[in-house]
Amino acid sequence: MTSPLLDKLNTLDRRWIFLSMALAVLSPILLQIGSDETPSPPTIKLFDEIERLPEGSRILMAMDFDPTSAAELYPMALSFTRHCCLRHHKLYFVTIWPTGKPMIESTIKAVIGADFGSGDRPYQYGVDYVNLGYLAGEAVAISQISSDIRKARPQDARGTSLDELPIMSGVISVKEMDLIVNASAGFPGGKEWVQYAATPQKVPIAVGCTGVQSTQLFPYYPDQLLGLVTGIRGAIEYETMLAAKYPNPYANRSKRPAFLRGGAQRWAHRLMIGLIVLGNGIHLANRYRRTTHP
Amino acid sequence: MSKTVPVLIASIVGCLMIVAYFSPPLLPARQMAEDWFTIVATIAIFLGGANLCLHHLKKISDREAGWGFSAVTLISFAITIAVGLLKIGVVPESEQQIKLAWSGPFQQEGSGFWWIYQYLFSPIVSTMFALLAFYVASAAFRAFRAKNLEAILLLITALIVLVGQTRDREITSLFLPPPAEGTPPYVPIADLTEFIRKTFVTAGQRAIMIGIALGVVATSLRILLGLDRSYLGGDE
Amino acid sequence: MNRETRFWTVLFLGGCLLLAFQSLRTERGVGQQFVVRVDATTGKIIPPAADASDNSAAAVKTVIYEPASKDDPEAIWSFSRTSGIWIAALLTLCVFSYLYRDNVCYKLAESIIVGVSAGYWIVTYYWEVLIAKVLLRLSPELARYAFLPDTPADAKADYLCIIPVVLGCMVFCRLIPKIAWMGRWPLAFVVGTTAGLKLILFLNADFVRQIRSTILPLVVFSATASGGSELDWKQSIQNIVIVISVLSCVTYFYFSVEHKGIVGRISRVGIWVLMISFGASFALTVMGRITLLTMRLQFLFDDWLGLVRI
Amino acid sequence: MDFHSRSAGEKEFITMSDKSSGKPSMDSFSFSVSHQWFGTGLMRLTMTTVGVLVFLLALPTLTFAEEIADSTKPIVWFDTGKTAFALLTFAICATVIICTELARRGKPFYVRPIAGLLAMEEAVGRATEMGKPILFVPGIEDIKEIDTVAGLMVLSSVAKMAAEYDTPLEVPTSRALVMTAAREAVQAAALAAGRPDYYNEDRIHYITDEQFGYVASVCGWMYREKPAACFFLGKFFAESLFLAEAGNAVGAIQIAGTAETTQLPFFVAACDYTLLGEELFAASAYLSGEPAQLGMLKGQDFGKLGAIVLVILGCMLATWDSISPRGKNAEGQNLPRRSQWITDTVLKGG
Repeated sequence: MTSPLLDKLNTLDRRWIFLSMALAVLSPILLQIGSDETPSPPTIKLFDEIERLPEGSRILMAMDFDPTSAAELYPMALSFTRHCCLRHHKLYFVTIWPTGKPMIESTIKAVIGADFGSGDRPYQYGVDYVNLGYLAGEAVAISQISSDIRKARPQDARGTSLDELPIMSGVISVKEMDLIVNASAGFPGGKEWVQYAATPQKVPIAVGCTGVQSTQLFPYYPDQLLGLVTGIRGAIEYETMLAAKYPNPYANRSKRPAFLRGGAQRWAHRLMIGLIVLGNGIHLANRYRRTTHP
Repeated sequence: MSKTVPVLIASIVGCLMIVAYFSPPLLPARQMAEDWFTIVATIAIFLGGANLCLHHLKKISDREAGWGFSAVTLISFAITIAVGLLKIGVVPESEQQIKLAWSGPFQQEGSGFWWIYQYLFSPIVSTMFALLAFYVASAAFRAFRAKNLEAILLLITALIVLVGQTRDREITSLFLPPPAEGTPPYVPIADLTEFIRKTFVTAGQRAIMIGIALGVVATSLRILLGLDRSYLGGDE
Repeated sequence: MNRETRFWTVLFLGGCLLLAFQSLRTERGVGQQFVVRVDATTGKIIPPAADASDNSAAAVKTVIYEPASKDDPEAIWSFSRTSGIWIAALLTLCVFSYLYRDNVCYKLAESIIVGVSAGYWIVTYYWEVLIAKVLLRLSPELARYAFLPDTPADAKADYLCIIPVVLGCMVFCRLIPKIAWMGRWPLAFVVGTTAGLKLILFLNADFVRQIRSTILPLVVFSATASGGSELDWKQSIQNIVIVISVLSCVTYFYFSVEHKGIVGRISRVGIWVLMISFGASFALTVMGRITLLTMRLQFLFDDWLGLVRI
Repeated sequence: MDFHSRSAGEKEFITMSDKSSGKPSMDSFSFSVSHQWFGTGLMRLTMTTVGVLVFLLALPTLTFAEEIADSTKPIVWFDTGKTAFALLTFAICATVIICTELARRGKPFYVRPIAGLLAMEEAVGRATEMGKPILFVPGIEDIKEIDTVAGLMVLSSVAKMAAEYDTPLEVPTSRALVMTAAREAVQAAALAAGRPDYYNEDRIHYITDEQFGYVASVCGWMYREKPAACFFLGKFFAESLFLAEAGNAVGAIQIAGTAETTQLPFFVAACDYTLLGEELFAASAYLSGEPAQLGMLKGQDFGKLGAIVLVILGCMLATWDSISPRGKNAEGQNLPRRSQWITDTVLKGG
């Protein structure tokens, strides 16, 4: 049996595979093809909790990630913050990663600055949200703010004393929070928030984490973790729910960074499946050729 | 003698680390050892830097093929060190620091060292990392072929998990009878992926980890008993 | 000129044309970056008009720049950041060119990254270990005076850390043939502590914990709403599969028993389990790798070229 | 994708009595014990214990004199909470040491062949035939990781083979201390092979601490020099697939081994032979061919046997608990589960 196609495939240059991968990832980005996700129970639980909490509830937003893990976690941070603002909760931003400071700032700029800074009920700094900045000391810092925030950090990120901020009146420690939402990229992160703050102080906590970290956090769900949003897939799930509930403007592509990355994911996965099937087709054809024409 | 002393050092500090774990007054010694290691490794990195310079200087002086690239390496090395150690572009961040020329974090945004990290170091490194997406594809194409039972298992699980990872998993529910009104369709492959992850992946990793722990024990004992001294070189 | 050269020349020229068009004709430009001036000590934005008139020397000394959007009235164009984006984008393309084959562009990126990263780690270790750990402990006064003004005034010197410093310096003994043998002491110290620390660590975390979490009931009952209990077959099957898989994999790792007969059959199941777990782990990692590539391409097409309009 | 189960058929006995006559394939790996340090293992153990005791007395008085003087409470020298774990540690270490001692006294032990190790000599031989260099990567972590130490131990065996064939061996390292140790190992191996001039310091060099900076350089080198054999033994992270694919592109025989479970799938997919986890640690003992070191493998197996017994026993008790749960005691509290005897007593951990 002679088949020029099979011969060609047998000696296929791997650069063609590279090219197909580049196209599979690039075209969805350029054509802005996104992908939705069917929400999974751990993500739905967090969404429902933020919906359920009465307006003006206190939510601690712990942003423990850096630019390298921003691919997965920044879209998550955006949707969490957006959802809280839509429900008009009070937000307390904090990070235990030194690299987390710019992440908080850009989240605030992108969400509160762009969508909630004006209008009939604008979000005001010090009244509706506060940026507590970076807390040094890793896990120790968590246990410190769970007993007394002012001891860990007497001032906010802008250097204003916490006592001067209306949002801080009546807030002594993490105990006064109604929910902790954490975007965590590793150590210290979700696990430490559960161990040192949420479980001892009995505050519900939900974590958004990277795909790699999820295996570490899964054992805590659902007993110690209210919700768990995993990797880029979890971010897409959350955006999907947000878009379904608040289609204007959150069904808009420009507000859905994870959705846009989802398209690339989907096509790349399809390509991988195709490649494995093709590889085995070649293999079987070769075997057939060998048995029929030894 | 040249070899007995190092082996003795290794045995003694090693055993001390083990004993310290069980003895509260000695427990800080374990912490200290980690700390000391960082300091030793830091001083050693200067040896590494010197070696890097010599290696490339030799290439340049021998006019080996591609010596120009060695020159690029040396220049970028020298510039990074100079910018970083002299804290070029770093400004003090508080009133009390203003008097000090060396104050301010060395990685401060806007400083020279930050620029090097942000626009030279980080793009190259993360692009190298991104190349892995291509290699994953080519490795899958080449290696996942049904040559024997083991390879078939490898490839089938990979396929199942790949389908289960994105929303395309929903095609598997097309073969099932339509769900009752109002309930989400049952997706068998999503459950299967989760099952594989919870059972086989966990079990495989656990068994490997149990084995590794015993391997580490034996390797450590080889060092502590002085049976294997290859890392210490030969006797002169 | 052969076909390949012609192809790449056309591609290169096309790229240049695209860049020229994008930077001249579009409003956004290519890779343009803007910043605002901020006083580092107070955190207040300094408007661009103010710098000529009322800035004292001390205030100018503490100016830092923060990224801003083009529309910001206080924003000024930043040469260093704009050039940075261009260099980063070109280096990204250089690295991607390795996929085609090894070439001058890749070699250039490779030489730069080797030099820069070696320098980067030396600088990082210098500030974070030699200054912040060693110098701070040996002489807190000097550290406070010269580098770290935030050092508390009552910090005490801790001379014990002279030992690792001496050990570290002994690494250099290798360069002198006569005392080269002394260069092995730091190695012996490091390897010895490693052996001791890891022996306990692995036995505790990997051996004990993993066995403990494998101890599972093979039959699981769950409480029903009516107060009785019923067989939870899903969980039971899961537990049985885990236990059998772990046992067969551990058998596979047996060194001193020939893999035939019953042991051979069990270890064969073990290798199947390992293969399934490898296949699944491989596929589970794909998502993370694709995300990284997506990020890189978004950097090129969004941050640099501004082609994607979100 | 070759996997070692393939060669399980071609088994081979390595016994201590065999050692003297020398099985041909193992003989080339054998590494004679040139120096008997302190005589027997028991002697070593005694000496070490004495050393530790001296150290134990001297160190606390020096380092923690202040804390000890300050505290009014009596000093607790042993943390009783860790007793179970201490006994377990002692039992495992003792088993390994006893097996070592038995092996040294000439008790024969069977060791199953590991395909990846048998292929090492073949790989070195092929590189010699083709006149191309060999690449050895001892991982990207520092020497404080035991994986790196295991990798360096294998390096000394590979270097010895390479020195015998006089084939250049390139060892780029990502840490300065690893470079120093690798130089020691290769120099010693060259000496042991009777070719001290084989050792060339320039071939073992430091590149950079940065993971992908190191990979960029090694892959560039591979593309240009086209090594015929690549060894990746040590601790690897995301770069594993990068290295293995680069080696594959230049058509090298690749033997990999790591204890990093997340990276094993990539090595299995892209390399010719993979040492899975524990096999990496067994490799140097195996390659050394020393009776004492081979005896250790037997000791490790007893550990695994213990693990299997504990799991089976624990699961049986847990199942019993599940089928007929224990009642309450006089105070109305639930009685502890039966399986707790295993999980909280034997396997209490530290």
